[in-house]
Amino acid sequence: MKLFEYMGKEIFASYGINVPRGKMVETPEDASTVAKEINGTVVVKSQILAGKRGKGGGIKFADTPEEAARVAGEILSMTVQGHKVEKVLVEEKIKIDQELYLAITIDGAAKKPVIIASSQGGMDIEEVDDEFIAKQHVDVSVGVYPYLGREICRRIGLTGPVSKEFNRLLGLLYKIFREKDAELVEINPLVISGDTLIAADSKMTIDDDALFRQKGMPYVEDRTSIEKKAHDLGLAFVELGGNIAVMANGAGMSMGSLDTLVHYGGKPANFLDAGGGTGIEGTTKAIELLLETNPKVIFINIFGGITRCDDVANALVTVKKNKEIPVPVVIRLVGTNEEEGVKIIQENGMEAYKVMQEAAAKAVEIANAG
Amino acid sequence: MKLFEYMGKEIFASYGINVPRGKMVETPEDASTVAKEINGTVVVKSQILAGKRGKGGGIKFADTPEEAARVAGEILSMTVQGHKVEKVLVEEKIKIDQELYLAITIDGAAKKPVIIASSQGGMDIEEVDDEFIAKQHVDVSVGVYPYLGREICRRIGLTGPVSKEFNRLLGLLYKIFREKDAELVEINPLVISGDTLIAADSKMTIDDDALFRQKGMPYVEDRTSIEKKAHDLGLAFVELGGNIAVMANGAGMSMGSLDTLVHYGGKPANFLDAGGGTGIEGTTKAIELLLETNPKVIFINIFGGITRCDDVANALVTVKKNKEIPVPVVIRLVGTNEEEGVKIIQENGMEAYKVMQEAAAKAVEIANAG
Amino acid sequence: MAIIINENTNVVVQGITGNQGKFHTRQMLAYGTKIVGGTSPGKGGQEVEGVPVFDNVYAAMEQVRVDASVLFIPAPFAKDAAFEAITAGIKVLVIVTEHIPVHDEMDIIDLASRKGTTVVGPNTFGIVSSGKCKIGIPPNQFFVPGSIGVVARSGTLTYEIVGNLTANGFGQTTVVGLGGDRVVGLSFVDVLEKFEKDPETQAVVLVGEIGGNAEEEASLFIKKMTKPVVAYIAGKSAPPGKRMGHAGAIIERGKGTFNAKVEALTAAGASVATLPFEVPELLREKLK
Amino acid sequence: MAIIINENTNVVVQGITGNQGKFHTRQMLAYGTKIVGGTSPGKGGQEVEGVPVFDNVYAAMEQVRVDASVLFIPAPFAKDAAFEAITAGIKVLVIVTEHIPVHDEMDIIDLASRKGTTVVGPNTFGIVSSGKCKIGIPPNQFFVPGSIGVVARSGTLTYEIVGNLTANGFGQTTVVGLGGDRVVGLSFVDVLEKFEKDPETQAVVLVGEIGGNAEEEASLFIKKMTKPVVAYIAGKSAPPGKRMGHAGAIIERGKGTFNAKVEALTAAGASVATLPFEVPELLREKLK
Repeated sequence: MKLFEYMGKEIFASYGINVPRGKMVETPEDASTVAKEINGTVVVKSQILAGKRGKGGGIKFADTPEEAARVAGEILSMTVQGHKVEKVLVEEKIKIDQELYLAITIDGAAKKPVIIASSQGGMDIEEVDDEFIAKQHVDVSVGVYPYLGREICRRIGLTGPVSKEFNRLLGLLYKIFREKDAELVEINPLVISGDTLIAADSKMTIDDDALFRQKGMPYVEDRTSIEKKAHDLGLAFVELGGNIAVMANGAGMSMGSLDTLVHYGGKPANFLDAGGGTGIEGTTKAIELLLETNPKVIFINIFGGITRCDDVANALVTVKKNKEIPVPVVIRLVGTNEEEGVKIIQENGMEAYKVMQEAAAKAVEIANAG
Repeated sequence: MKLFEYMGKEIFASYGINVPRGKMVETPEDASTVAKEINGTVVVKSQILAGKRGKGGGIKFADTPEEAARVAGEILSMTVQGHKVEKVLVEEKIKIDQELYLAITIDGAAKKPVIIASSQGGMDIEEVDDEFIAKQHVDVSVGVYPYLGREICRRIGLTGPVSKEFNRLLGLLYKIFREKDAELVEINPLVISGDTLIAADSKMTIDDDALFRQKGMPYVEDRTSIEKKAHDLGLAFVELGGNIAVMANGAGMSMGSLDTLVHYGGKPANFLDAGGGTGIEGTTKAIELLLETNPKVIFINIFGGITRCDDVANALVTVKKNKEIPVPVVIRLVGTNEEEGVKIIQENGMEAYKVMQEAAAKAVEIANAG
Repeated sequence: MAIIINENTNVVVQGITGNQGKFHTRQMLAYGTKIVGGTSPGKGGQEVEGVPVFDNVYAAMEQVRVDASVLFIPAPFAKDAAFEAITAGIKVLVIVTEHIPVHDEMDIIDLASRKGTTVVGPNTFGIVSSGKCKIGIPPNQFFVPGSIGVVARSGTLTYEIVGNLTANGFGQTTVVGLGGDRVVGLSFVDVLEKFEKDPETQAVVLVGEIGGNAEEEASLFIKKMTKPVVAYIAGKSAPPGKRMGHAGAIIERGKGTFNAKVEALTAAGASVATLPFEVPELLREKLK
Repeated sequence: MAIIINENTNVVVQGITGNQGKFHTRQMLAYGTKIVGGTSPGKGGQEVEGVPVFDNVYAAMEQVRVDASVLFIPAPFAKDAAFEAITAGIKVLVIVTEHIPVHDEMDIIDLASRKGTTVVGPNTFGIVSSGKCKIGIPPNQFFVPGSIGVVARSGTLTYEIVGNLTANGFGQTTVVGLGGDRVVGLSFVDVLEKFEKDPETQAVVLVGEIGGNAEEEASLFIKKMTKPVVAYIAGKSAPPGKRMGHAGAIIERGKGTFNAKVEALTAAGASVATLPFEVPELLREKLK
């Protein structure tokens, strides 16, 4: 789950990391009020869950409260990087001596957190040459101590009082990373302003799987309504715009299903990973969800492991009993409790395929025929 | 540094460990007030830095506020286990279904914390057979997780809701142990009272070497005034009551000096480890301290390593210059900067021994002659 | 021979009294797995499917030799259960549970690496030494002995491919599910190294996915292997996954796409199937 | 041969720009120790006693092979410095600093054991491979080559005993100071094992103290040793130390007293001196 910039900054500030004075507002009037309080030039930043807002016109400066209201009004009516702007952050403009980059994320290959730092922060960090970027893995059972911060400072050429401040900030950022179950905490730019360091931006992603224990963490919705419904059911769902509704179990299997449908000339309406062991009720709701995409055909591709074929079959029968399914269902069913599942399907007047490519070809045929 | 029972219980309570309702008081009147608030039978416990208070008469029950005042008065005039009582803890009397024992301390041999638990807590825990005691080492880089608590419960035969509560409490106690730089946290007895666990006593020792970072930790004085003075100078000092004042550098050397003096028939006045690298000023103060024990002779035994012989010699000369030293000084001086040190001693009209046993024998001779 | 587990592996099921635990204990026993015990706190002394239940792994190991453990424990409690197994001295730990917080996964793998425990998963179907021992959740009937080693990131897709292999006469030595999460105990390279050394394994099938750079790293090792490798990468037509800010870009530097993976694998000498069911045919060609 | 360090050990001094660091760097150089660098944050590029100063251990190891490090760092910062040395890959770490918080000591030793670093100390005088390499703070003149291995808990008392040995013609192979704190990196047994294997060491002198049970544990190993051992235990007439509640009693169970230690050592075949200066005489008898 991504956090808005202002949320990340609130977390930073609560841990003792310097952020610019400012406040999130949702109206031009409030923007003016905040600008008055700040009493100086402010920056008005669109709050969306995407980067490169500056290039999209989503960040503007204002010298007076009136101007702040005006640019806030402009930005609040914009769509930046495909995201409709509903909130802006109004902040003091800070003096920038140098822009650093600092992030902590997870390196899957190393199976560890990795700190990434550069003396050349700012918008073009992705283009910065490797030699100006220090990467330092962290042992979770050791953590981040000052020696590690000193080593990073040495490698990015940071010295003097600012390096001490950097070290303090790094320790706090790692604390946030661990305590908030973050997958990413990123400050770009981390601004050197005199002897202090100020987090001029924040990017944080919280592990969805850890939200159950992140009490007090604001919930940020970044899904379409149907994706949200799927998520609430514990299903991974992405809309794709085609006409073949797809349900499979397992992310790999779901991707394999899409690949096969596309190979035969089909257009998948969605990606839906029903996961493992969802049970009858969950599977029922997954099928109901598929119907909401108004497909021409439903393609169900199950290779049962932790998922049992009889559960899937019973779910399909349940949906059929509760309401008419208006489109054909092509179902492929093998694996755990396959015999029982196929029997249930057949008893209810449907056919169950055994071979994936045959089922996929059939689904494409129906979709493209209609 | 040992903490009084009531201090340990305040820490316990602040971490969410149940303790009996109650309050520390210093007068019979306040004892009566607390007993009124508790509104039931109370226990009045002497607050001293020693165990076995019950056997010494330092713990008494009272059914009314008047009785609480009376027994508090009695206890406040007592000396228990050699400690003058100045504070008492007045607490509700709790229902005791069973007494457990739980402690976390440091096992020097294993170089790790060790959890010690028993289903047979109470006064005679030291006599309990090993089979009723569970010892479990903790990796500091792993910490205490519920699985460890479950394993301890299994080994001491604790089941049901109380075992869940025990597990919760163990996690908190380990947190206290680490966060407070404790050398020992001990709850004996840990009382099962219905489905809850109550810490009916507390024993905590904080690492003296970590007090610099234990902001907010109350300071508890457990030294004689001369020992306190020594401690403030960074010296390890214990009064022993004899007539040969002893100063050596290093704990082992200090013990070896005592052993040698005793071997020759001497009576050491004190144990004083001047430590390593104390420098001129510290050494000067150490010598001044020795004079306060009114010895018949001062025996200084230095084998210089991090301590430099010239520093010790200069310190002795400084003391001599500032005030007359009223007793003979026998000094033995070898090791780092030995030549310079010996020269300084000789220039100031004293003699420096090279061999420890000769110096020790001389000191004993002077002490026993006088 | 087989890798990681074999016919003598004694297995404990953590969480044996839950629904999934019970069901898959029955399935594993039916496959021939030597399940010597299960654990469930407070239920020591009971039996599930004829298997004795212990209060914890420590208690089980007091009674019987245990080589491996499989976790059927809900995600919030999985780290604790894994720590129990690792500190008790389990040498192979299979974690089926999905949705374990990634910080917990890092903690588990850190501790395991220190204690010398091999972690299969989390979010894995498990590991099957075909005909000898199955630890995990895949359906029994598709896993038959043979000479193909299979290593995969995803679950059901692997059943699909293994099913196709078996239908085409290719039995397996060992089938290893690395797990679908970003942080898992084993890498492709870890398993490929073992297959390369295993005398019974003649060829290897690698089932990958878009995202991350595990397949690119595997390619570097495949280049040095003497045994043929056939790969399938799922996700050619999948929507792009979420990106981890600039940090993700800095780490990946262009890796992770379908094309990057296929190119790396092809350059390393592996055959890459376009669709899952093409794997047996490519394998036949490679083994000619 | 020598144990732990030898004439080829390259040493870095952490905290070389402080007073103690400077003084003992000079002393160690005078003894012949190969000091290849020192560290002091922000002072990289300077020189102390002709030794190059680096910003940290990582920077030093980029320039030169480093085998061992010695810490002259104030107690509050010692853990951080030790972690730096250990994670940088130092294999022998000598921690002279006293008054390090005991929880920090446990953390240091835990990390060191995971990374394969030998920790001498904390609160130690160090280690001397006589005539070859001195890492730490003992005075140079008493440590001369010979065939006696010395292992001790306390510092100056050891100089006393080593001085007596040297004066009596007994040079030393290696003199190891375990450190005076309750939690230290090496135990008597760790060092006795090395002396037992070291072909140049003919006999061992063990210098112990009352408290703890390190000497009792050492006795169990001494029983199995082929080489003679002479011991001295300080504290026969010392005041009783502080006791750690019931927990201390439960751990010690009667061990730790002067008598318990002398009995254990004697029963194991060691000669125990009553006073420090008796050690050479007992050694002479043992070696007859």
